[in-house]
Amino acid sequence: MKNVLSIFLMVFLLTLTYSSAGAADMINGAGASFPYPVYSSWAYDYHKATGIKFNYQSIGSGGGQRQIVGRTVDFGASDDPVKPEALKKDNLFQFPAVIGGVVPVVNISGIKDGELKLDAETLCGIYLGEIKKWNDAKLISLNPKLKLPDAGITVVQRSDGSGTTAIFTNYLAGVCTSFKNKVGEGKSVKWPAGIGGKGNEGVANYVKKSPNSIGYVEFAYAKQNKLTYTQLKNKAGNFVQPNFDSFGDAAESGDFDSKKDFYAWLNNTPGKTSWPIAGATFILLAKEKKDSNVKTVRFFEWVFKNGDAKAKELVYVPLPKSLKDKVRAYWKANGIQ
Amino acid sequence: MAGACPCHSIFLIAERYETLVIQKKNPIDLLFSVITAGASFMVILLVIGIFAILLKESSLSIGKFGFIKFIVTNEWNPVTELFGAAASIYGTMVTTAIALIIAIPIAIGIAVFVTEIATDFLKGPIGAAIELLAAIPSIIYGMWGLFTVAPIMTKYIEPALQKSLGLVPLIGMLFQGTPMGIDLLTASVILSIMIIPFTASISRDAFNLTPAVVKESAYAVGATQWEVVRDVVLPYSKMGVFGGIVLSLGRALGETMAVAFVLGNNHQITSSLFSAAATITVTLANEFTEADKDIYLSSLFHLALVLFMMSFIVLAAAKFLLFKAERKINR
Amino acid sequence: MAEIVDIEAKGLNFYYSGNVHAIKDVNIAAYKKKVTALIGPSGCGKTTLLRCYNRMHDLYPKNRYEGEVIFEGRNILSKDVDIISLRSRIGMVFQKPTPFPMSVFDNIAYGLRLKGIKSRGELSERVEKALRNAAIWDEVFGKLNVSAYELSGGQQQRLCIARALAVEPEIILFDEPTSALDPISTGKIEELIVELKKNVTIIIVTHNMQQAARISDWTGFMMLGELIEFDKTEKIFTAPTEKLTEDYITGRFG
Amino acid sequence: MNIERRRKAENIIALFLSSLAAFSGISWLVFILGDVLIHGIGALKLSLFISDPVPPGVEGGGLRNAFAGQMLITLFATLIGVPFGVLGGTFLAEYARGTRVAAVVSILSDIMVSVPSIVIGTFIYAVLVKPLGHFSGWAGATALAVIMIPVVLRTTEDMLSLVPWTLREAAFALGAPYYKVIIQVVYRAAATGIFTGILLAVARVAGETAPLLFTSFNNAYFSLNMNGPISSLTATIFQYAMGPYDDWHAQAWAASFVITATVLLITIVGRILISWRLK
Repeated sequence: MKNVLSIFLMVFLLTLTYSSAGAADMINGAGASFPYPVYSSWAYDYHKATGIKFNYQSIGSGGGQRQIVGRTVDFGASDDPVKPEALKKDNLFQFPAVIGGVVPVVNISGIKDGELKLDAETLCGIYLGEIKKWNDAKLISLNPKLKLPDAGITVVQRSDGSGTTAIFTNYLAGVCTSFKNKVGEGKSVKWPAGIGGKGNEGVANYVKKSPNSIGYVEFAYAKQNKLTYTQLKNKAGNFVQPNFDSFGDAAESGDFDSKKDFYAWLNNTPGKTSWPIAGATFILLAKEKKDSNVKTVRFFEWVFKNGDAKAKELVYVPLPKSLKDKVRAYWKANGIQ
Repeated sequence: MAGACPCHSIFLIAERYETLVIQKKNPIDLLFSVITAGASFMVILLVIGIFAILLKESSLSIGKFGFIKFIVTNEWNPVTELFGAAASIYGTMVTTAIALIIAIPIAIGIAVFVTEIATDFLKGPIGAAIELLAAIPSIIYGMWGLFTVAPIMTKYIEPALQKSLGLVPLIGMLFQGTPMGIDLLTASVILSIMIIPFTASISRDAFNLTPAVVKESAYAVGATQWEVVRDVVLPYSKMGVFGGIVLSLGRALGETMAVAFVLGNNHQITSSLFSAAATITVTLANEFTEADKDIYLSSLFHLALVLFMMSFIVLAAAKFLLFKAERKINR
Repeated sequence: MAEIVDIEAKGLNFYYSGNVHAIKDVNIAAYKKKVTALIGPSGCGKTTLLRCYNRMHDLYPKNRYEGEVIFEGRNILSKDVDIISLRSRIGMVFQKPTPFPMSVFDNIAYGLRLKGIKSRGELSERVEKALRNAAIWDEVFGKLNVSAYELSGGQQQRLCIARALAVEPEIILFDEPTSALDPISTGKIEELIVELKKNVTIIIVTHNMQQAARISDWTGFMMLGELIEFDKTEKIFTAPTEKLTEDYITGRFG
Repeated sequence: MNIERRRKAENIIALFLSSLAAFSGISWLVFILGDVLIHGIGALKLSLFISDPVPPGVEGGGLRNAFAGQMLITLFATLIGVPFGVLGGTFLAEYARGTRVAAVVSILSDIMVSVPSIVIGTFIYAVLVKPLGHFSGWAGATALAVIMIPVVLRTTEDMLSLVPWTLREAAFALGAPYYKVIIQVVYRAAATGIFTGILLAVARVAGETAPLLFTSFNNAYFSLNMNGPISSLTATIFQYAMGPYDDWHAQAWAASFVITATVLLITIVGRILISWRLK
């Protein structure tokens, strides 16, 4: 009995001493799943280059905001920009990190990438549960050449507090009053129909698995998972394909102001070829956590210098140079560089 | 058979107290008894602690929505910050109920087979298989459900159900909508497969307690094997089987991972088993780290409190009933 | 009155699973409406023999019979015998009371219901008759609907006898029916057995030699699986032929 | 005659149905294990154990972080939970045997065993994560320990109660104080049983996911820092299986295979110990 006890104790002490090592070179963050692919790729390269670990967990933008407000992480990430007043109240910094687009994805046999055309009205109808079948007259009139099946639409949306949902519902509520009245906008809303996946990953997974389904994900997820994306009609009245250029167009029109902590939306922008559902994704820092803020900012400084190629590879739009400079000035002004 | 037992134990206790009185004089013994007592009171502390902490954390939600009103309100809307647990509670109850409906007959069938029918040659492997099935982590069930069961449900079982039972009036409304495989029915099926081994192994233990001689005396009157099971073994062990069912019920109520993959996370109350839903556990797993507003998080704690109380009450009631039944038999 | 053989074992051998030879070449008859007692030291095979008569051993795997048990001209050990109906004609009462987990009434009615009797009137009539025959009616007629577990041990045992009687078997096997009871209950059961033999054939295994002497007409003495001696009870207890029997009767071992 | 035929038919049907149930039970097991085996073996590579995860889209990578984290969390959960469980069980079976207190604790433990594990996760989040300001391996280990304590406590109580009272009296008769009797005689007599109970409790918590989601959280890197978020196999399986990437799915299956094999192995060892002891 004594022997067993002493072995237990030794193991305990050993692991205790060992386990406190290695805490220093780790940055812990959590939040939006929208930029997860690009953050994790950047983190991978950053770790190779500097040896510093940037642990990012994709738990949804709501989670990112919650956890940074609760100070359980070093930084939070959110696609849903936090209003300056709220930032002040919770003592937070906010700056954009990268820009991307949200795309509807479908799983209908025989229909390929970019073939299906949707407009604000039909997308609204589907997500309100009013358009129930793929061969609905409205869908056929938009897509006279496609063979749409006589099958019910399985609507997939996000179950978690999500910036992607915030961007998507901000778009729908902006273009469609019945959606605004019935559902509203936010990181998580009360959906009238469908199944909910956890994170962009979950939605992508469910769409992949369910025939005749539709979902919305960050474009990188659609690309990496070979999901079938659709065209959308933008504010200028043109059908556009989601791609780097149409997202870039949307980004151009962004009104980012460092005095408002960069609070801005990129939905339904007027450009001729701009993709209508886009957004920047943001980083949130706790003002009093000086040491970890410096570490986080160092990471993004490195990213601004070295990460653009990787971002483009994953179909994210890197911040334009002018915006990068604004962010750098913001860091400097707040003494976190 | 009955009267002898309690007397004996009372005798034992009395005898032991005498030793205890002597032993208490030893200081190390006193210390050891205090340490062990402390360790066992940890359990009481935990129960009270969980209750108190959950109550404290959910006070914001209780204050805003009211404890009872929260339970009966069918609303889960983070945009308007209005929360009610009805949809989650409904999902929990429906999955649990269907899982039990599927699991109980199969589990009892297994227990009957293992105790009454199987030759020794089969008894071992089947008994072991049931034990192993009970040991598989629930996340494995969930994953298996998502990748293997859900597609089978979508392709074969749900369309077949829709074509047959879906046309029957009244029952038919359970099988409406597009079969997606990510729904109440699939979640319930996975849950039932998960609790079958539990119920089966407890029922088997209960069946084994039926004295052989009572079974023999039924055979001696000319009963068939099935009649012996139905009229003697089942009534004889009904308390044990009931205990097993309640344990499985508790397990099903609180199961998270097995259903999280295939339930589809939608806070809605629908009559169709082919629609996505949410249980309390799945809501917690999905939304807990993500709730942004205080009232949201507090409402999630409130949900956890409701679940804690549900399982506590179910198990405590079962314990009480079993205790009473035992006393009745001993008397 | 001429003695008529009711059931007879001929060259009976019995093996428990694993080839334990428990009954060795036993020839013994039980006479109609007589009490036949089987005595012998524990482990001698008397209970094993008793359980051959209603093929109780079939419940457990790998048990094996050899030889014959003749009942109404047929070998009941043969494969094509319907064990279920055989058991309803040869009843059994066990060492300990074995009431079923149901009411007093349902316990007695159980075997009748199995036989397909449904009418409430006929059931109560036959339950009452069985309870009267088992000399327990006076004690339980007000408690027919209470659980059988509420009765005392002695009452439970007589209830089990009544349960066996209810289906009107030709033979009742008793396996040490009083070994778990107090002397007063034992006395009642003994009286009852003597009373019962007016209607049925009884085979009783007992540990208690005085009991065998008091109630049986014929006695078989067994040892190590063999039937040492079988004769009229007076003969066995007064002038046994075998030395072994005499030693046992006079308490030199056992 | 007719009625007998019906009864026999009924008998055969009932027996057939129950055999069917039993074989369906077996076939589920074969189905699940087969599925995990087929999908898991294919993805089982050495790199799974020795390299860390890479971002989706990059080839290779493994789950070294999750294996290490899982072992660390389970180890500490055992180190915290077992002493409480064994000592608490000792109190119930020895010092408080037959008292009302023992009955209450015993019943509460039985209820605690069935408290949904996710509720325990929320509880630990409220007492260890929120106040300390970060997710941590300690929180995860504590959550698992809370699940273990009542399980170990009840098995210990049962196993100690099985030790005959006369054995203790024999020791008392030699003049030993009670604590010595417990430690030197009773524990020794019940050792196999208690050990088995601990094994089964470890097997149970090793497969837990729900209580880890909000306590030890997850970590994409290899970390042994119990004060920070730490990866676990089960949380990683949840993330990877719910994710859309094929190589994530493959790794989730491989991880499932490893965890199932481990848990079943522990369970089988435990069962063998029990039957060996009972012989």
